[in-house]
Amino acid sequence: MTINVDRPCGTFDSNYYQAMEIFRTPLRKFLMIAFIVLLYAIAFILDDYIISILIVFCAFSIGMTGLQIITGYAGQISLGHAAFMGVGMYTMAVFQEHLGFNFWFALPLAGLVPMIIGMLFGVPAVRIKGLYLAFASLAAHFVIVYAINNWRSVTNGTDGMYLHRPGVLLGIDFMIDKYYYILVLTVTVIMIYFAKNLSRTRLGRAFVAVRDNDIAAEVMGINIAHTKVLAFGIGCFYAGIAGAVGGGYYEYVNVEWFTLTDSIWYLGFLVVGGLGSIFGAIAGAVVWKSLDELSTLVTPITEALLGGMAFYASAAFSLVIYSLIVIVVLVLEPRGINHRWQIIKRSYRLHPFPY
Amino acid sequence: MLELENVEVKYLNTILVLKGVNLKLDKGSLACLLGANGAGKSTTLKAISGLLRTEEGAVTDGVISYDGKNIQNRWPEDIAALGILQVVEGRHMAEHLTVEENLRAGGLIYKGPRSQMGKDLEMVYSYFPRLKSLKDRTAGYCSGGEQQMMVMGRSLMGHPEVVLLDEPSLGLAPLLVQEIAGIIKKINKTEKVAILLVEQNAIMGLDLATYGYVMENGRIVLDGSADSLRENEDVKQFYLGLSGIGQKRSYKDVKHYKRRKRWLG
Amino acid sequence: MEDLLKSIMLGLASGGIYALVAVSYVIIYKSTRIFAFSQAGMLVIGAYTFWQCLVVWSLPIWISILITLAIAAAIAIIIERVSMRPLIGQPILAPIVVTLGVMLFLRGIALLFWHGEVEGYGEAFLPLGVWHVGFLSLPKIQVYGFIICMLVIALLISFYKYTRTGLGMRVVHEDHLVAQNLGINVKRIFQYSWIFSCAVAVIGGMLLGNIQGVGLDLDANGLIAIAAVLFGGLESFGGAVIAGLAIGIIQIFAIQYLGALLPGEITMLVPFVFLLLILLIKPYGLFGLVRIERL
Amino acid sequence: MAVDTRDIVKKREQRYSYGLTLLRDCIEETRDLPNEEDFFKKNVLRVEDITISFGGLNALSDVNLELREGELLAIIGPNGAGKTTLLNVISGFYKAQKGDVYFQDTKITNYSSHKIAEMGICRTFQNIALYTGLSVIDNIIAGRHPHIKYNFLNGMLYFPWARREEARQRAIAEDIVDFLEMEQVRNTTVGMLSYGLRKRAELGRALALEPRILLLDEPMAGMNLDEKEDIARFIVDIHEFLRIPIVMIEHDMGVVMDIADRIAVLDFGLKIGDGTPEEISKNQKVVSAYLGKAGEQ
Repeated sequence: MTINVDRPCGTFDSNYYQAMEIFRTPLRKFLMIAFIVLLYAIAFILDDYIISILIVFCAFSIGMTGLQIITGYAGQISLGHAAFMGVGMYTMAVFQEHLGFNFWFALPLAGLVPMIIGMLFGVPAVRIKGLYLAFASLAAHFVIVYAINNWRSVTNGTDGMYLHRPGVLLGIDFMIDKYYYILVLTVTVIMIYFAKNLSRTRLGRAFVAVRDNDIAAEVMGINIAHTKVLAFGIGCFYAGIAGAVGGGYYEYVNVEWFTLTDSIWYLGFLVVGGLGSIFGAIAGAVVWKSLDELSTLVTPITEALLGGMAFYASAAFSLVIYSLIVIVVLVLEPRGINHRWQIIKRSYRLHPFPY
Repeated sequence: MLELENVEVKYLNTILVLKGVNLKLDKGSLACLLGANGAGKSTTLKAISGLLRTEEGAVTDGVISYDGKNIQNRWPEDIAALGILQVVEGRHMAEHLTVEENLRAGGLIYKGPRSQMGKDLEMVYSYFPRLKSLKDRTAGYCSGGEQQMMVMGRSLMGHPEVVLLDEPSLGLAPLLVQEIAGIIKKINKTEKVAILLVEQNAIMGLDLATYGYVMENGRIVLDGSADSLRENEDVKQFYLGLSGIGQKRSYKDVKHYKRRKRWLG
Repeated sequence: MEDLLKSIMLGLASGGIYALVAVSYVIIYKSTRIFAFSQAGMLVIGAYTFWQCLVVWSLPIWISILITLAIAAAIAIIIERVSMRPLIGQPILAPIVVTLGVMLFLRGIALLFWHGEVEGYGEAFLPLGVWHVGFLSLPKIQVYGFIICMLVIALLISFYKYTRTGLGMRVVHEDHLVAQNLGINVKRIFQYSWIFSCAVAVIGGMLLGNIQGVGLDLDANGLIAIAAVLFGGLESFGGAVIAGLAIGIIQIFAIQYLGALLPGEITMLVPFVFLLLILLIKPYGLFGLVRIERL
Repeated sequence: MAVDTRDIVKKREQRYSYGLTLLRDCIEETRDLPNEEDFFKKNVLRVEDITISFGGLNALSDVNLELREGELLAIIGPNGAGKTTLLNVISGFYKAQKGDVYFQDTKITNYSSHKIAEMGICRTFQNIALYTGLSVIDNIIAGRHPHIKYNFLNGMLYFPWARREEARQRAIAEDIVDFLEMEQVRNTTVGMLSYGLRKRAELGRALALEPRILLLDEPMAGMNLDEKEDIARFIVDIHEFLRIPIVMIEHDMGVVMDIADRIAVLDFGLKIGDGTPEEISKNQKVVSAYLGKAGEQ
């Protein structure tokens, strides 16, 4: 008989609402709340350097969740995700610069504009499938970067643009990094909660249906064209928000910030994190940005060690180490960190009997 | 020749599927493995042919031996090279290749002279005359029966000593089931190939086989010669569809209560 | 007319190399269903290794070529053994991302050894100079390059069509399970594919190094070749060749005729937008295998 | 018409299986179940002169078929005769080159397949086509997709009404799970289920769509006797309790003869027979093309 090992033992649902809960036991609910509170609390403990890293983690977690919706849930491979993050940054900047919007009004627009562009580039997904779609979506990246580079009157070309954080609100000055971190964290928590809701409701199931068996989904009453385009739209909405809050931290945006490599690594670290779960998306983002941080940390060390030829060597070393870690992680756990995490949980639940 | 002793299989190291299976297949014999869905029949075959490895499963206990050599947990191609070929359930094939190319691909494993390929093709076509007329069709567009013939013919191309046949009658029309059954019998007789047949169609399975095993919940619960199994009351009731007095029930008035009996194992 | 012919010749020349690189992707895809980004890195490695042998160590040309091919084969075997073999049968995106990692790794290696400086073969490899045919002036390098590309591709196509290993590779492409089931040694097929592919890629790298100069930026050609692969269809050598040539020509045309309309850098933009449009009409490229959809 | 009119009310009282009551209520909300007088009179599905060919090969040529309200029609025929193709044409996956499909007098030939499914023509598949990454219960709720009445924003924000709707849908789905006796595995990912259970889950998903016509493509292939009896019972129950007309492709003649009201026979894309089980079993053409020895039993 099949024992269900995907939930903690001893939990039984006595009504349908319980079956739909995100957290099944009070303990887990408490742990999650405690974790979030901790995230808020550390803003007042840690220094600005760590906070800057945490902000990047948050922003990329949102963006990665967006890609998870497109690729992990709806199964449409997108190789232009960083570009949509860029669109979000630029939307924010353009609306602030040219139209005088403040942060709060520009933020939803920074989601909506990429959403619309994303839906446009999502339309080909109705016909194109698999790897073909992946590389066709590279076109999105090139078109967006080209447009930003060459539409100088609006985007300032390669010179980049300035963003502004929100002004003082309720006595909170967002120019101070830790308060801005709290803002970003709040946005992240909300966005991830929404994504979780999405994944357990109607559209989320339609996404998975399209991913697992698009022909059957069509015959079973799911409009796959709508669903695919919506997946791109929502995913790019997330990317745009991620770009807006991330760019807001630096108060500056440049087209160099979302190169093709970034777009490709978005997909890469999504796989490292694990496809098809929010946890995987966050894990992917955190691993990615930690590695980035690590490689900047390595630079001074190699410079000290190698002296003269240090410039090349350190760049090369960080590349080599970076790529080696990715290779090793994926070779050891091809289904991503999330999969390993599930196995650990499963064997914990079954302890002391392994099956 | 092929022998399974106390074989235990786990998937992902957490899910126990086979709980000690014992099974024996003699040279040139035809044995049949019956059992409900999910009892572990296909897993048994995959454990023998090594295909478990690709599904994150492994033989964790017991011995699978072939001609005295232990073969558990080897790579499938090594096992195929020993002459054990599995015809997987669901007619997996190279969809975009033609029927003849598929057959030829089956012959790649045979290490003998190259001219043998042509003779083997003729041999397969003599068993399955219908394939000859289809040889340039794209395999993916053939009907289920034709595909079944093709995958069976393909396994013959490799000069196997043991063929593990997984559900050859799945989804086939009655007339075709008879045809396939006849061919299985003929191949077993003339090519001296030992066949381990997994079948839901117990009537056909026991008709063909000389020895039968019944599997439930990852264990062999009953075995014996095909004749003795056919006489067994439980087998009659649960697999052959004959109630106590030997009369067939109508599906229309079939039980509206749960009637399944389980062997305790 | 004269301009048109000239740009077509130019396009063909660069297109020939795209075709060659595209073929190196196709080889791996055809047997493993993995899209190997790492081949873009192999271009760079190939170009640099050859430069090292030929120019720095002043070895004879044939020995240099052999050494480069040998190193390519060695790298191929290492990649396959270490990173690809454990991933047989795993979800398809994981190995693809691993090849991405390998691409960056190779780039890092090239940076480490050669510091990313742009070098050239000078006279040492293919002859410089120009042939004059009528009003056309054909750079010898590009003509030789084109011929070498076509030769290599023709060899490969006949290998797949007429040999037993070729048939095995095609079966492996269709379904790993089936292949293993038939006793085809999937691992060995993977290894062969990687060796072939890397060899083709380094040949592409040498030719590119001769034409564009040896540098880290050669992998951009690898990216454009991706557009060619998909345009031609992921499984088709013929398609890759035609598409590679077409992309070369389209690129030249776009630069010449659309340059006024679209200012700025469009060498990457054009192939991919073109690819997107083509795929909308033919979702599986020109000759790609159409997925058999049955219910 | 040689179909015997059954006493449906009596049958319903004799039901022994649980479940489906909620689904029945759902169906009754949108339409009246046919009452006994006009039970077998109305045509629900009409297939007219369907011709379709693949690469020069005629898969179906001029096939006509009618399905009446409350009927259980079995389609039999050798492999490659075009049975599945016919279902594919009805559910809009293939477009016929000639001929039309009518559903309750609406021409649905050129409708897209999701539209057809929304109208209530639901099916199961020969080679199981479940959403492998979802659990059984989620597969069934995913089947209810067209009947869930909130848009994705409500879902994302998880408003109370979306939550209530979600619970209602889950109740219906659980009802179907009960009916199919899959309580044990309801939270198991379908990819890990055995073949028979997956077939059942697929039946459940089709039911969840509140079908007006149920198309079953070899529901009992690859099952042993015990499981066949289960599925046969489910089909009979669905047929009688929900009064859904069913088209069923099946090779097991024992089942077909017992539970079908009418049998249509296809061979090489042509309809070579149509009639009650008794008529078919005596039809010499059918026996030689399809039944062989099995027909003699």
